[in-house]
Amino acid sequence: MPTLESLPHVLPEVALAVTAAALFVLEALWQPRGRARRVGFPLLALGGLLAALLFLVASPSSAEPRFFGGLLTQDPFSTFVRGVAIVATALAVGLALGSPSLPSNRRVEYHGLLVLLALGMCLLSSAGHLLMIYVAIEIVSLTSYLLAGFDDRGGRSAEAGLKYVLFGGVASGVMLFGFSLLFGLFGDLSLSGLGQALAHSTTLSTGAGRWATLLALVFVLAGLGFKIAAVPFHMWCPDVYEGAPTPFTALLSVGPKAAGFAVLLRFGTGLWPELATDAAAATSALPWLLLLGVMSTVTMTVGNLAAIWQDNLKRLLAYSSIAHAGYMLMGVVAGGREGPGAVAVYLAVYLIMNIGAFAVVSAVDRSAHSEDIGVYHGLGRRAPLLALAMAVFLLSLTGLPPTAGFVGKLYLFASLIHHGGFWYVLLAVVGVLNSVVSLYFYARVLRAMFLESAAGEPAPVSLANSAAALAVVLAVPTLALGIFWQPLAAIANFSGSLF
Amino acid sequence: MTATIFILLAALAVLGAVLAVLLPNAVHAAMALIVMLVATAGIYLLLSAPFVAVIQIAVYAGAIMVLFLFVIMLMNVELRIPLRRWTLVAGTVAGGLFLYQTVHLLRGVMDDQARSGADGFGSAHEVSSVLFAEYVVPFELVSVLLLVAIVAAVVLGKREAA
Amino acid sequence: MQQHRTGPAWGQEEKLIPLSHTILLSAVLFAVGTVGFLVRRSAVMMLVCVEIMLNAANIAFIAFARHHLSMAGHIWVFVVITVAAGEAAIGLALIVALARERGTIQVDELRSLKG
Amino acid sequence: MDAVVLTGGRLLTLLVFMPSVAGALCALSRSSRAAAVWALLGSGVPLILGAAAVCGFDASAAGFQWVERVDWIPSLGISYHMGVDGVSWPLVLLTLLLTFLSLVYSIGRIQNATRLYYASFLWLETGLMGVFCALDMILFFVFWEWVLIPMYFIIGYWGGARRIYAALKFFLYTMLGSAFMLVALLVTAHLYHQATGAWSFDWADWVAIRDTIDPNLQLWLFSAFAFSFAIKVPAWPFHTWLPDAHTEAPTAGSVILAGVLLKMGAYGFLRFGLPLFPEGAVQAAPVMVGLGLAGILLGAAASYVQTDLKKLVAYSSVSHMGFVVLGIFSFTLEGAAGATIQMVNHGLSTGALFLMVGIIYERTHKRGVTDFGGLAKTMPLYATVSVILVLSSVGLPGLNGFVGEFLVIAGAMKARPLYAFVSALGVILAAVYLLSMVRKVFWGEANANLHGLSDLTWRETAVFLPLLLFIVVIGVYPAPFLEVSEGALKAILEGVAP
Repeated sequence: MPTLESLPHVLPEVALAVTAAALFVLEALWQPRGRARRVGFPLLALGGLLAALLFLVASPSSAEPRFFGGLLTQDPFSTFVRGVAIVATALAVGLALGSPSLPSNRRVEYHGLLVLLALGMCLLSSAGHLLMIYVAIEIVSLTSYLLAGFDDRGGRSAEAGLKYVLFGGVASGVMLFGFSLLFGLFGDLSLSGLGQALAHSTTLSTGAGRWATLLALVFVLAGLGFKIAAVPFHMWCPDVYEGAPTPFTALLSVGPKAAGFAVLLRFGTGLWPELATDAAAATSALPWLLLLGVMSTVTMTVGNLAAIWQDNLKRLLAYSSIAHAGYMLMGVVAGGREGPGAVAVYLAVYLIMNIGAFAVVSAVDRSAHSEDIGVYHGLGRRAPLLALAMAVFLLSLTGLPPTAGFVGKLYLFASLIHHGGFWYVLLAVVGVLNSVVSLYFYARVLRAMFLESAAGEPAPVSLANSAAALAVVLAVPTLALGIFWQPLAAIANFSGSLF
Repeated sequence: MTATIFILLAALAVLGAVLAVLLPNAVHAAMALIVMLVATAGIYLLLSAPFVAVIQIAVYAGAIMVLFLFVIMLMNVELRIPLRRWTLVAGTVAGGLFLYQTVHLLRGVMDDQARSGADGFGSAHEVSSVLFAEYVVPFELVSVLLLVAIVAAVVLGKREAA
Repeated sequence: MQQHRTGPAWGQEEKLIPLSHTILLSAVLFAVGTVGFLVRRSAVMMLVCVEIMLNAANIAFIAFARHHLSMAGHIWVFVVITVAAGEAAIGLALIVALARERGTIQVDELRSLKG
Repeated sequence: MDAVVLTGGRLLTLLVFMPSVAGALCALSRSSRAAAVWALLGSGVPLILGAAAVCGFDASAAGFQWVERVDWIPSLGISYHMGVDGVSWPLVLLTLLLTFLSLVYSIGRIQNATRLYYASFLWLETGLMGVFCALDMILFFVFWEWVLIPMYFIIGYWGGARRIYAALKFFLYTMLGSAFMLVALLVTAHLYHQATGAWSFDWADWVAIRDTIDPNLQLWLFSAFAFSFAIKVPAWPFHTWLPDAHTEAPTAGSVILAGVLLKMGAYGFLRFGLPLFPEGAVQAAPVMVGLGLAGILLGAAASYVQTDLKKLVAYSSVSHMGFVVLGIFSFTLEGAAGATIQMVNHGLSTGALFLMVGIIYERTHKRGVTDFGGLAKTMPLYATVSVILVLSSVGLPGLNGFVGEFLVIAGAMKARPLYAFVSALGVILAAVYLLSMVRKVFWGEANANLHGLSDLTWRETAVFLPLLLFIVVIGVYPAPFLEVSEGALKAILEGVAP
């Protein structure tokens, strides 16, 4: 679809861009003080996000999914992931209200950057062209680098930002090289064009051509793996999560990961369209699936094993988020309709439970000024509601019923098993075994909160802040969706299709 | 003739890159990088990409490298930091293998057959007609990137030391 | 030899550069940049090495653009240069902020986060 | 009055979820006294309802009774499907009784977080009852995992010195088991989808397609389920979590753990292992019998060398549950009936034995076998009750233990006489270690600093009375208890009987 006719389909993105621009311009020209500043700007950001969400829900359906001459592809999956990105950003805005980790004179920039990040994630999840993928990844990355280094109370945050830039720069450099090779090999940049070239060219699917394509894909995978924090491109993750301001860490662990998964899935189905319909038929995609399968196995295992040794809750959750990337990769490997559907369900669940867990960390941090597991001792007595919410999130992250996390894992494993075949079932077994390992470190937090008592006189944990409120609110759907998960089934049904 | 120029420029670029990696003094290394960037611009000219070559000189060699030099000199911190020697050895070996593999693979796939260019291929006119027709969306989005960079400069640059 | 007309006058009517030459150059630069990133310990120099990697990819794009006669490669390089500028700006700004607080930009010494 | 009619056909839902609601009220109540009232109501009312429904249970019917079925996730064929048959109904009653008695026993004995203690037991009860009533595989799995969380806290918070370690070990072991079960469950669902083109997680639907599953695959699936169940039973060599968990858990926790939790595994074999994958079960039977026999002998041997009373009783559980496994995998009606009644017996007598150990530990803060002596003189009532319980556990004719073990051995004899011989050895070993324990604790020289111990209080006696009653009644007149499960067991054995 040409440019002008495409515009109605990107109204959410337009709304986000306008909101960000409004935030920056208002701050520069008007510089309001007091309440207008404290409340007005976050409200403006939330309003913009809400508008984007409404536009997204009401977006006109179109028979032709490709917009701007193939730069953007919109399918149910991308629509869903865009929704996840926008909601996650809105939650991060809420989490930031009154957070001490953000400098008070830079709040407006923070919100503007968040909205731009949401824009980047939306574009990334619907990018259907290598150049769009690159630009969108860079928008997401650049805003993330800056937001990771936003906290000005000592060097932890700036250090996190710098490490993020360095790792991110190299990852995107490698990916770029991979893109250049793809461009050279295929002479085309749109994913559909690549798919057609791959299907029809014999030089590319045999002999050296096949290996050259695979080499390029490995390079590309470095960049995408970096975005979803998959092993071996995960090294930045614990440091950045720990150093970045917690409200942003919460978003970082969900939003860019969701967009990364969207683009990973789209990349696969773009190159091998049969992956979207009948994954078993896509024999030429086997090396790609093998790569992803190995990546999934290694990612969840490394993430879970490393998390066992962490004493800092943010680092623990960082490794746990690496492990969850591994779980979600299982859905990517499964392919078909079930795979993306399962990934979508898991993303929805992960959005709620992981942001919830970070909200608890943020709430505790506000009074205890620490993320060490030691300050969680006796939390069950000091702040029962908060501890209960955290327990729900942790059990959900483990994948125990009756929480939403169980449903998410159920869909992922089921998608693999439904695909059939020994290796797929084996991957599912690795996945469930990893859930058992993960129980070990999640239970450590449970134990700290409920079974240990606090040493000395710990600071009382206040519930009267946005983070605690958000945590308690998010615990409700985590439980409710675990018991009644028809909405999740609807998500799986809706977003299973990619084109 | 073109081939000779290309080989000269390529040698210059590789030399600049290697020096940028190896020179202990950061200022010298940055200078070496500028040599590499200019040589690359020359190669762009040879590859019928005059517009990109100009951008390369103006933005890369001009703006970005000035920024680097500015920071290096402004901070005035000791930058003679030794290299990780064993990594250098291992990296060179791995890099060599990688090179061999990549080139070997690509040679098997791509023909060296040169094609004649269309009229004005790579000129500013041609670039702009494609840029503002087909790729106008990425072009607009690139401005978002620059906006973020500007905000970064303001937020981080004007930060009062704790 | 086929005739072709390219922008610069002095590039005209010459033999075209074989694709394999440019790809070799690109791969060499990419390897040098990657190795450099691994061996350098100063954050500024690591950023410099990232710039080398980006340039390597750019050369490949321009060469392939010539090969396929597709302007997309040029557009891409245009975008990459802008991205490089933004990345360098943010990276250098973070380095300055950090150097003000710590007085070091040596990555080995950035240890407040257990790495 | 028919309890089922009284509850409008929702008897099982009420039985399962009433404790949970009461548990929430406990947790929210203002004083521990109010919480105790809620706890007694929350476990007592279902018990009364259950007892009232006993007459309404049709023992002659083979199918499920009081079935409730509501769509849950229709797109995947998952439903809220509950029902009991002759195998699960006794276990439901056992759960109701033991939870109620545990709570009665606990009142006034717990000082820390009392309200949550009651609540945990009530929530645990919901999970346990759900496991026995669920007829949908996902529903079953949810209840199965549900049990872990309250039990983790019961052991981990109110337990002994090494409680945190024991709680985590219990949690990890059982979750490891259920992990494999989950995969097998999904594979079976996939096979069902392949066979019929529709999704269903209903137990009955899966039974209907069991013949379409390749025997080799059946063995794998059965093994995955069996792994999970064997950990829960626990069959040797998967039992290592049990001594730790039992020893560290608070008294009432041990009672439920031994009395009900272990039955989940054995019940799993009967309800799921055998009917869903009969061919797999037949192939795996020699191994399972071997594990059962190993459990009987090694559990007894381990009991013999224990110096800690609680550990002794814990290891005796391994031995007794070995009989259950043996009975089930003899694939004879006698064996299965023996296993079923042995499950109930073990719940009654071992649960009661844990109470006895708890009572003496509370009074003396000791529980070594050699710490006591002459208790028969100082605490006559306590000694009498204990000896009856021990004799029941040993399998003295006239008490309940005999019925179960005799039937299991008879079944084993039918299957292969060697099995019967080895298991009979276990009965003798049980007599050796239990009676030598009785001799050391209740007779002999009285320990000097044990004078002035108070005997059982009236409340403690009241807790034991119903247990003793059943121990004697089942021992003397077992027929009605056997008849209840006969029809259901016949149906279960249909696919595996030689």
